[in-house]
This record gives sequence, structure tokens and C-alpha cells, in this order.
Amino acid sequence: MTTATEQNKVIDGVKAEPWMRMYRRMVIIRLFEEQVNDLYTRALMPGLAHLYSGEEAVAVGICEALRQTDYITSTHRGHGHCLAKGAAPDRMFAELLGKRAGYCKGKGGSMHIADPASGNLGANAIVGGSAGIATGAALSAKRLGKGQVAVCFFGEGALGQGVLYEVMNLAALWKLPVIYACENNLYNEYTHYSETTAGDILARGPAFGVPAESVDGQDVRAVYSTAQRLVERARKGEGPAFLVCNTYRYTGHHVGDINREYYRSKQEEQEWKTKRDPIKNLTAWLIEQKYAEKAKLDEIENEVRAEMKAAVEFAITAPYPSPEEAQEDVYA
Amino acid sequence: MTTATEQNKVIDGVKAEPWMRMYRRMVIIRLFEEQVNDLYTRALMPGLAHLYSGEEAVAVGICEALRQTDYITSTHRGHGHCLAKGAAPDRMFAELLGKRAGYCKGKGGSMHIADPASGNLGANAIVGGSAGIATGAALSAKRLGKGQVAVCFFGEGALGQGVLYEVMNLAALWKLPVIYACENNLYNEYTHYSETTAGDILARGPAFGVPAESVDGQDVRAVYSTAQRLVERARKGEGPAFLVCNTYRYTGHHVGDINREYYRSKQEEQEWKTKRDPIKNLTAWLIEQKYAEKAKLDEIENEVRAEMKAAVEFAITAPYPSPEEAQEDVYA
Amino acid sequence: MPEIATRELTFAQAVREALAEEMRRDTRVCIFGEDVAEAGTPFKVLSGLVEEFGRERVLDTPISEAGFTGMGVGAAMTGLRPVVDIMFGDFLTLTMDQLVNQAAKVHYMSGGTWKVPMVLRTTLGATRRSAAQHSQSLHAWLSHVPGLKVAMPSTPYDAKGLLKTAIRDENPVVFFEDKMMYKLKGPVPEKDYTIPFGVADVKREGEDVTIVATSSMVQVALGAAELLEKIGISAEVIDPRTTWPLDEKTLVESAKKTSRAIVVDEGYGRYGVTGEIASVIAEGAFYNLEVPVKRMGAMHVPIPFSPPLEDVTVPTEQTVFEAARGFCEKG
Amino acid sequence: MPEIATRELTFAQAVREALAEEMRRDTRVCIFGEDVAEAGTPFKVLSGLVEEFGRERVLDTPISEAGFTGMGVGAAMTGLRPVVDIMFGDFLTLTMDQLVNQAAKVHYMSGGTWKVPMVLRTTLGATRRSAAQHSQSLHAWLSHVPGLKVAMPSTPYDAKGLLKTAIRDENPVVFFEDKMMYKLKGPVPEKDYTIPFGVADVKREGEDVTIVATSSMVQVALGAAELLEKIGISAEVIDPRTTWPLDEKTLVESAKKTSRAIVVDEGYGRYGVTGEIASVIAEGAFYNLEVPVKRMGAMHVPIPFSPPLEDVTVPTEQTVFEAARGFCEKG
Ligand SMILES: Cc1ncc(C[n+]2csc(CCOP(=O)(O)OP(=O)(O)O)c2C)c(N)n1
Ligand SMILES: Cc1ncc(C[n+]2csc(CCOP(=O)(O)OP(=O)(O)O)c2C)c(N)n1
Ligand SMILES: [Mg+2]
Ligand SMILES: [Mg+2]
Repeated sequence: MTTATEQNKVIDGVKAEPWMRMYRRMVIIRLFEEQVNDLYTRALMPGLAHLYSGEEAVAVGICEALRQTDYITSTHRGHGHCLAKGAAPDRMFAELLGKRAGYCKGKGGSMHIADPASGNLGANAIVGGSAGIATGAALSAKRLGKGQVAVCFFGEGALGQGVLYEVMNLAALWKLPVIYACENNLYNEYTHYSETTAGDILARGPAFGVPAESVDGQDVRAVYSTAQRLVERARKGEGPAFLVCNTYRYTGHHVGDINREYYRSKQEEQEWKTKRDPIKNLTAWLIEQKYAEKAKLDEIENEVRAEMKAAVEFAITAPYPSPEEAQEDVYA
Repeated sequence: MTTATEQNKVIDGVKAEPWMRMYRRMVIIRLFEEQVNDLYTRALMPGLAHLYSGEEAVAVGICEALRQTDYITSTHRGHGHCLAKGAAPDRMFAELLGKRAGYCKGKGGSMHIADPASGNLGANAIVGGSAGIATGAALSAKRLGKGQVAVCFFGEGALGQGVLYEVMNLAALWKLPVIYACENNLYNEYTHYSETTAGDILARGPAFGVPAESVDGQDVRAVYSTAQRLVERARKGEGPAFLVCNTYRYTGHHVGDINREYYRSKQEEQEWKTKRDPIKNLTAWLIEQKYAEKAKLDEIENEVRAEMKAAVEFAITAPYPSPEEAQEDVYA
Repeated sequence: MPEIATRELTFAQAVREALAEEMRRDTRVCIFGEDVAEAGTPFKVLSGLVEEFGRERVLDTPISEAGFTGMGVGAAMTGLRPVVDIMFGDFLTLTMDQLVNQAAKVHYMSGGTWKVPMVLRTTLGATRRSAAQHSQSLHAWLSHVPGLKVAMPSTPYDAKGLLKTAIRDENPVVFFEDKMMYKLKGPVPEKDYTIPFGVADVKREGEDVTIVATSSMVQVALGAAELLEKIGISAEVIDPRTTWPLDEKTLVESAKKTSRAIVVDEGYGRYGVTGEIASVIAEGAFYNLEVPVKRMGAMHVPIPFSPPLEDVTVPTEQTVFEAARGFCEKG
Repeated sequence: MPEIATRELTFAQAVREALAEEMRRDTRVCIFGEDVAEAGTPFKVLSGLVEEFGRERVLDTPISEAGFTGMGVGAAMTGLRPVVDIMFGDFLTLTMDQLVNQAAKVHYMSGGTWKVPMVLRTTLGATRRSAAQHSQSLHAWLSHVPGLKVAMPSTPYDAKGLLKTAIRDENPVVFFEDKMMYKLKGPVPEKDYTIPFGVADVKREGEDVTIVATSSMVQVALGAAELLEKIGISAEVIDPRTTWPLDEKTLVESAKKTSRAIVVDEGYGRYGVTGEIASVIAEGAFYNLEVPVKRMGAMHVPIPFSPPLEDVTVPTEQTVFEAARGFCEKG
């Protein structure tokens, strides 16, 4: 027997709606990556891909705090960012397979998906390579007075790239609306970040005049509320922020990185997957809050799974670009 | 009438000796730069030069804490570092005039003086360009177990170069014996550092695991004692340090920078020259401590002036390299 | 008094006028770099711009070439038209990732959806007694990279016209100014005009030998042509004006006509601009050339400081004159 | 069992063997780069080295290419013999200041007093479906710079011999390995041997056409030569092995003999290696060439991801074969 207030919650779409949307988004990313791994193992995908599985709450929590017209820059591990900002799975799969229907007409592949419609300035295969781009977009936003904010996603490995500090310093001097979102998933490829990162990561923002915060990257509610605060602050003209999200990648550095024992234990992986899974945890909370019943959430998952299957099919059957197209789009 | 103890001091060569040496070194640098400016105004020097006048206590105080076998890297404003580490004025002047007798056979000029005999890895015309070199030298020192320390001199403008933070992080991770000596003379060329540097400069060391200290760069005694502590710490294997020396350049960014009112006031220059001159202040202290009488100090100054004149004469009469030499020394 | 159509300006004034006119025409155009505002750069090329356009549009940066070049890319993608100032071409070494992996590739990698209308102005040229790290001419590197355009003005007139074209171009353009040419005077129309990229300019017509030269080497070639005329040799001097796009046709046609060609460029002689242009001519005019194409670039050494050394590392009127003379005697 | 003089090794094994032997011979030799220790690099080229030589000599670095390359310069100046590992040649963009303004110039600027015995190992080559930022071949940039040497092995044998020479050289050497060749097998002597720089290798003798090729393009050229033989055309395949120093004589002599030359290199086709080598041949063999030197490089576009696109951007056995055939018909 449930109380009236609890009753309310279940029907209270307004309260529930953003959380349900974030739930769906995280499930989309999780199942998208499942398909990517499947495409790789079935040898249907050229090259490699870096899966975002396990880190969904970071992209989804932060992008929930953004408007469509806000900008993001992404990384080699970028599928989650693109999806969270609103890219369509079918055109993303098409890009991953090098098809003309892809976001980049097949020219970019997994590491370069870009989408002006959703403010996605592009994924980047150079670690730290988009720090300048995101900061420059923030300069435009400020100069042109469009009230936009730019979010620069990067892994903790990018903390090794000096250019990051060069632009943080500039963003602080010029009070630019940019959020430096560091996804600390503990590893730079096959090396633990503690072997590559001295001092205190959080101190690296303030040293360049950029306020820093850290958040549990497996808790989408914490990510969202922190991001919202920092984004609004930036939008108001109060300058940049450095947000460290502590998270974990469930699978290999890329789809081909199968045997990982030499750099991390199966047990470590298990603990993150079982105790700190962002989707499981949000699921539990949604049910506990009576925002949704388990059945409803499973239904969403099944819908998404079907969508992903259809999107993959679309990509598989889509045509390749013709060889002459290699010479197009070099110059605008 | 002086007391016995005071009497002692005057004759106490041991106590006085290092201070007298530092006094002489600072005077050498000051008068060397006077000659450089003179060579420029007499149109005897090709190109330009960046004078160290006003910053003498930094190079002298730090190099006093070093052994001959220790390493330094220097900057475009490097004459003071080279002299403080033990380079000979005559061969330096010869280099500034592009003569074969110069430290670089005339190939380097003012911005590239290098001298293996005094551990000088070379001045560098790329701002921040020697941060990697100095850190690499510290890696050799550690690996080869020679107990050497490397000092990387750079201006506060180099804080804009990301590579500095890349190598600081590495020096901290690997506990390398390197001191990052930041000469904050307030200006990056014609721009005040406050317009180019956000946050807290001192925080930039610890953010990368490198302990930081700042010191009055016009007080050679303070510079020396701080440097000695940090150098010994590094020598013992306790890792790098970041030392900010607050100082001021008396003249233009380079010898041709005459009208400076648009970026700094004559009054500001006057205050530094009158109230905070490192040589004047050491002079007063030496006399007050009875380490030397004014006459003795003047005598030293006159000796040095004569040396500089002779050194310049040597350089002016020295022969140029022959054109064929342009093709030598490209490869070892 | 009546407005005159053309007057003499220095190369530096022509660059400044192009920037000022474009900034008046289009408020999205902005400048950033080190000491570009009140200082107007060490070469004083930008003097007066901050006074007219304010610090909002003429921004002094920290000494962070990689950082602010990257910001130029992002700003260009999102609505501004940045003109990034890199004081010495030698510092391009610090911007290569932003220029080559980002600016040059964004349009292509995004399948043509994002554009990077950015101009990067920088310098080249030796003999300023600035030694190895302040004297290089590294334009060959950028000409090698698809996605970039590279302009190399040789006169005040070309500087104004090419810079306006660069600023209006939808692609990243690297614009090289020889710091030794800033005081060079020449006629420059007051009116607004642009010079198309990929169109070489015959700076002097001739019959006996073609001298293809870039940037300040055009002035050197013209001087050599004067000397050659005195001994009865008629030299045609051609300036590609942009190394990419490259006007192959004009170069080849001239070489076909004269049957002899010399390529003069201030970059290092090996694996650079002279190799590309000489190859284009050797292939295009293969059946007309009487002698091999001669290449003259910087000596394959870091630029030395000492004047007697530095002076022998770059082509001069005299060395170009002698090369051409030797040539025509052969032929 | 008796020790055999030679056995088949992959290109990767040959590189590893050269490093291991040099590290045993000289304790000053050390390696640093990203994921070089336990991971042995993503290409597994260094597997096993950290186990033998320890983390003192095989050091994992942060993702700081500029920083640790600069450290390589300083370490080399002061007594170590560092072998710096830059995972993808595309990341050279981040190291250009350290390589070009520092490593290449230290010896010269210091009047010959300091030396930089450093090796920078990196990769090149497309068709790995890695897209525009992980597929470039940027060796032309380094070949353009005086003070550097550039090695480009095309076989396991050359890889071992050239790498040993590089490590023993007193100058900075940039060593390019085509990542698509790591699994290529070939005979490699167990004994210690070195291959001198600046000596081209005739990989296949022929009479009708000279194909000068670098790195993996040598394999492409050899494949094309097989196809050509079937139609009665005898191709000579020449591998310069180092683009700097460059063995001009061997290239020119071969072109004089065959009177036809093709240059095949995987770098971008414009302002790169093909231009330099074609110019050297066009000048040196001017009076012997029956047709213009043909240049084949990467298409002037950023490398696309999609297989049907990427495959047309680089020279292949088929395209080289067709070029050579067209050629010999002409002649
Ligand atoms: C400048 C640069 N150096 C090296 C690489 C090779 N690389 C690709 S991903 C990666 C590790 C990145 O780690 P991190 O930034 O933490 O991102 P994560 O993969 O953990 O999401 C490296 C070294 C690169 N792409 N760019
Ligand atoms: C990478 C780089 N960018 C720009 C310059 C041009 N430049 C030479 S000195 C200088 C200012 C340096 O200021 P700072 O580091 O504080 O040294 P200071 O001159 O004050 O001693 C600049 C911008 C350079 N030499 N190198
Ligand atoms: Mg990581
Ligand atoms: Mg300063």
C-alpha cells in the first residue's frame, strides 16, 4: 500500500521526466557500444573503436545541463558524448562503418564524429587536441553574445598535454564560458594514471585561475547537478570551470584490448561493474523514488535495444561513398 | 671605534669570501651589460641583445649554490646566467660580435651562448624552450649517478608555454634533481604579466607535484640561501623545486626598446633602481657587516670595469669566421 | 583635396591597411597574438589597430602559441574570423598540431560540415642577425599539408590584396610575411581589392630565362634581372604568390617559352619549395628545357648568427645573377 | 644445435632485437615513451624489453610528447643515449619545436661543443583505417631540416641495421617505421651489423625503368616490378634507406641507365619527398631521361577513414605498375 505523496511521484511526469530521459540516454549509450563491439567481433567494422561503457553518467549528466546550441568537443572515446548531445545512432553506426550516410560521409570514422545540428564540434583523435577548439568556441560565444557554453570532454591522460594549461589560463584571463570536463577513468591506455600524473589533479585548475570540482562520475544525479551549477555560472559570464568526473571504463582501451590482466585486475573491473554501475544505480533510485516501475524501465531498455538493432541494420545496408569522394571536402 | 668581533669580521676572509665573490659577479654582469648596450649604440654589435641589468642577484645567488659540474639552461636574456656560471667575458663579447673566438664560433650570438666547461647547456631563444633540456639533463644526472643538479632559468613569460608543465610533472614523477627558476621581472616583452597569467603562479608547482617557493630576487643573500636549500634537497634525491624570484629588468626588453612609457612608467623603473638595486643593497650590507670597506668595493668595481674594457677590445679586434665555416658543425 | 587612387605604402602599412579595412567591413574579424595590442607587435605592423578596434577585437595573449592557435580554430568554426599572429615563423613548430591535425583536417574529417575560416599570419626570412631560432622560412611544411592554403606576398600591393583574400576565404590560410620586407615601399590602391589565390604574377617579362621566386626572393630575382639585362640576358620573373594552391600553368608556360628555369626560395633547399616547383616545371616543360631546372634555397645549415656566415646561407642578387648567366651560356 | 647465421624475423622483431642488442652493448641507451614498458607499445614492438632492462631504462611517460622529447634532447646532451618513442608519426606535430628548434640546432648553435645523440622512433603509413590523425607520413618535414638525419627502413634486415647505426650516431636521428610492415617477415642475421646512412640499396636490378621508393613503398614497388616482369618490363627498385643523408649518386646512376624514373613515397605528394628526389634525378640524369620523372605520393587530401576512400589515396602495386607500363610504352 503506497501513500498519496508516493502515488503522486509516479504520475508526476515533470519531476520524473528529466531522470527518465537520462536513464534512456545512458541505456542508449550502453547498448550502442554493445553493438559496436559486436560489429568489431563480426569483422564488420573497419579499424578499432574505444568504448564508453561504464562512463555513461558523465556524458549524460553533463549534456543534460546543456542546450542544443551549446558546444561540446569530444575524444577518441567519443560515442557517449555524441549520443548524449543528441546525435542519431543510425548515422553514427553508418560513420563507424565508413558509409556515405554517416555524419562525416565516412571520412571520419569512430574518432571524428561531428554534428553541427547538436553543437558537436567533433571528436578528436589527438589526446588534448580539442582543448583549444572548445576554448575558442567559448570565445566566439562570448564575443557574439549568444549565451552559449562550451564543454571540453577529455580523459585524465590529456592532463599530460601542456596545451590544456595554456588554454585554461586564457579562459580564466578572458572569463570564457567553457567547462573542462576531465573523465578520470584511471587509465591512460595501459598505464595507471598514478604513474603519469604527479601532484593533485584538482589543484591544476586553480593554478591557472580555473575553479575546480570533482564528482562521482558513476552517479548521474551528482554529475548533472554539479554540471548544471557550473554551466549556469559560465553562462552568466562568471568564467570557466574544471570538473573532474571519477569513472571507469568497463572494457579494453579499444575493442581489441582483450587481455588486460597485466595492467588491471578482473576483480577491479568486477567491483566497478557490480557496485558502481551508473545505470543500475539510477534504476534503483528511480524505483525507490517511485518515478518508474521496473517493468517500465525494462520496457525502455527493450525499445532502445530494438532501435539500436535497426540503426545497425541501416548502417550495414547503407552504401559506401564512391572513391572519387576522397577528393571532396578538402577545401570549403 | 669598532669592537673586537667586528674587527674579526673584516679580516675574516672565510665568512666574507662568498659574499665578496657574489658582489664581484654581480658587478661583472652589470658592467658587462653596460658594454653590450654601448656596443649596440656604437653599431658594433649585429642584431639585438636582451640585457640582464637589475636581475643580477637571481643568477648570481642561484649559481653560487651550484657546482661547476652542475647544469644550467638559460634564456634570450642569458648573459647574466652565463657569467654567473663562470663563462669568460671576452669569449662572450666575441660571440656577441659574431667572431670566431666566441663560445659558439660566432654561430650562436647573444641568445645561444653555451659552454660545456661551466655546465652551461645553452641559452635558448625559444621562450620555455629549454625546460625539456634541463629536465633531461637532470634525468642523466640521476641515471648516471653523478650527483649533479640542473637549473632551468626562465622568465615568467615562459609560464605560458605548456611544455613547462609537462616536464614539471615528469620531474616530480621521477624525482629528478632540477630547479625551475622563474625570473618574474613583471613583463613579457611589452605586456605586464598580470594580463597574461591567471591564478597563482606559486600554485603552479604543487599542482604538478613540484614544491614551490618565492624569494626577493633583488636580495642576493635571500636568493642564495633559498637556492642552496633547494639545490641540496635535489642533490639528495628529494626531487625538483619551483623557485620564483621576483625581480625587475632596468632597461628595455632589448637594447632597441627605448620608449617604454606605453607599457610601464619611468617612476616604476626609478623606484626599482633606487630602492631595490641588488648591488647597492649588498654593498650597504657588506659595509655594515664590516666585510669590506667602501674603498675596497670601489676598487673591485674599477678592476671589473677595466676587465670588461679589455674583454670588449679583444672581441672587437678578433677575426670573423670565414664564410666556409657556415657549413661546419651541422653534424657531429 | 581629391582622393588619389594609389600611393606608396610600406609592406607593413599595406598589411595593416588590409586588416583595418577587413575589420571595418566585418565585425567578426579579430586579431590575437603576443604583444599585438598597444605594442602593435615588435615589428609595429599592427600599430593603431587596438586604438581603432579596441581590446575586444585586438587581444594580447600569453606566450602560448599552441593554445591560442587552437582557440583560433575553435573560434573560426563558431562564427568569428580570427587572424592569429605568430611573431616569428620559427614558432610555427609550436602550432603544428593545431594547424595540421586540427585546422587543416576539421572540414574534411567532418564530411564538409564544419569550416575553419582562420588566417595565421607569421614571418619568415633570414639576414636579420637573429640566429637559428628566429630566422627560418618554414612555409614548405604548411604547403605540404592538404587542407591549408599558403600565401607569400612579395610586394606591398600583393600583401594587401592577398591578405584580404585570406581573411575572406572559408579555409585556414597561413600567411607569410618576410620581416626584412616590412619597410619595402610600393604602390598600393586605396580602394578595396583582392588578389585571387592560385594565380601567379609575372613580375617582369623576359625571353631567355625564367626565374620563379617567392616572397622576398622576388625582390632578389628582380635585382638579378636588372644585372642580367646589363649583360644582355632577358629574365622573366614569376611569383606564384601562393604556394598552395599553385599556379602550375603559368610557371610551366614561362619555362616552355624561355627553355631555362631557376627556382629561388628562402626555405631550406632540400625537401622544400624548390623541389616541388622544379619538379612541376621539369615535368611540364620537359621537352622544352635546354638545361636542368636550377634550385636555389637556403643552405642546408641552421641559420648562423655571424654576418659573414649568415650572408652566404641565402640566395642573393649576385648568386642568382651568376646562376642565370652560367645557365644561358650553357644553353 | 649449431647457431644459425640468419633467420626470418618480422619487422617488429628486428626493431626489438636491434634495441635489445644496443641496450646490452651500451648501458647509456634507454627508451622512453607512452606505454613502452609492460605494454610494449600498442604495436607490441617493445615487448620484453622492460623485463630484461628494467623500468630504469624503459620508462613509461605521461602523454607529453613535447615534454619527453625535449627531455630526450637534454639527456642526450649529458651522457645518455635516449631512444624516444612517438607512437604515431602524426604526433610529431607536438614535438616539432623540440626536434627542429632544439635537437637539430644544438650542435650548430653551440659551435660544435654540445652533441645530441638521440633517436626518435616513430611510425608512418595509412590503410590501417585509423583516419586523418593517425595515418600520416610526415617524414618530409624532418628531411627538410638541417641537423637531423632521417632513416626509413623497408625490410626487417634494414630495420635492424639502420636502427643500430642510428643509436650509435652522434646526431639526432628520426627513425620511421611503417606500422603496416611490423608483421612483414624477412631474413635477419643474428650477428651484430650496421647499415651506413646515405647509402641507397638496389632492392632489385632492372634495365627499363627505375623505381625509387621509400619505407613500405619499397614493398609496393617490388610487387609492381613482379607484375612488370610478366609483361616484359624490367624494373630496377632503389631504396634510399635514409632521406637525409641522401645517396644522390646511386639514384641518378640508375636513372641514367634506365632513362626512366618513378618516385614512390607515402607522404603527401606535394612539397615533399617525391619533389626532392624527382628534382635530384631530373637534374642529374637530365640528358638521359626519355620521359619526365613521375612522382607518386599520397593524394593531396587528409587520409579518409572509409576503406574505399582510403585505398585510393596511397600508391599501390597496381597504380605503380600502370604508371611504369604507361611510361615504357611512351619511351
Ligand atoms: C597526443 C596523443 N598522444 C598519444 C595518443 C595515443 N593514445 C590514444 S588514447 C590514449 C590514452 C588516453 O587516455 P585518456 O586521456 O585517459 O582517455 P581514455 O582512453 O582513458 O578515455 C593514448 C595515449 C594520442 N591519440 N594522442
Ligand atoms: C615560443 C616563443 N614565443 C615568443 C617569443 C618572442 N619573445 C621573446 S622574449 C619574449 C618575452 C619573454 O618574457 P619573459 O619570459 O618574462 O622573459 P623576459 O624577457 O622578461 O626576461 C617573447 C614573447 C619567443 N622567443 N619564443
Ligand atoms: Mg583515462
Ligand atoms: Mg619577464
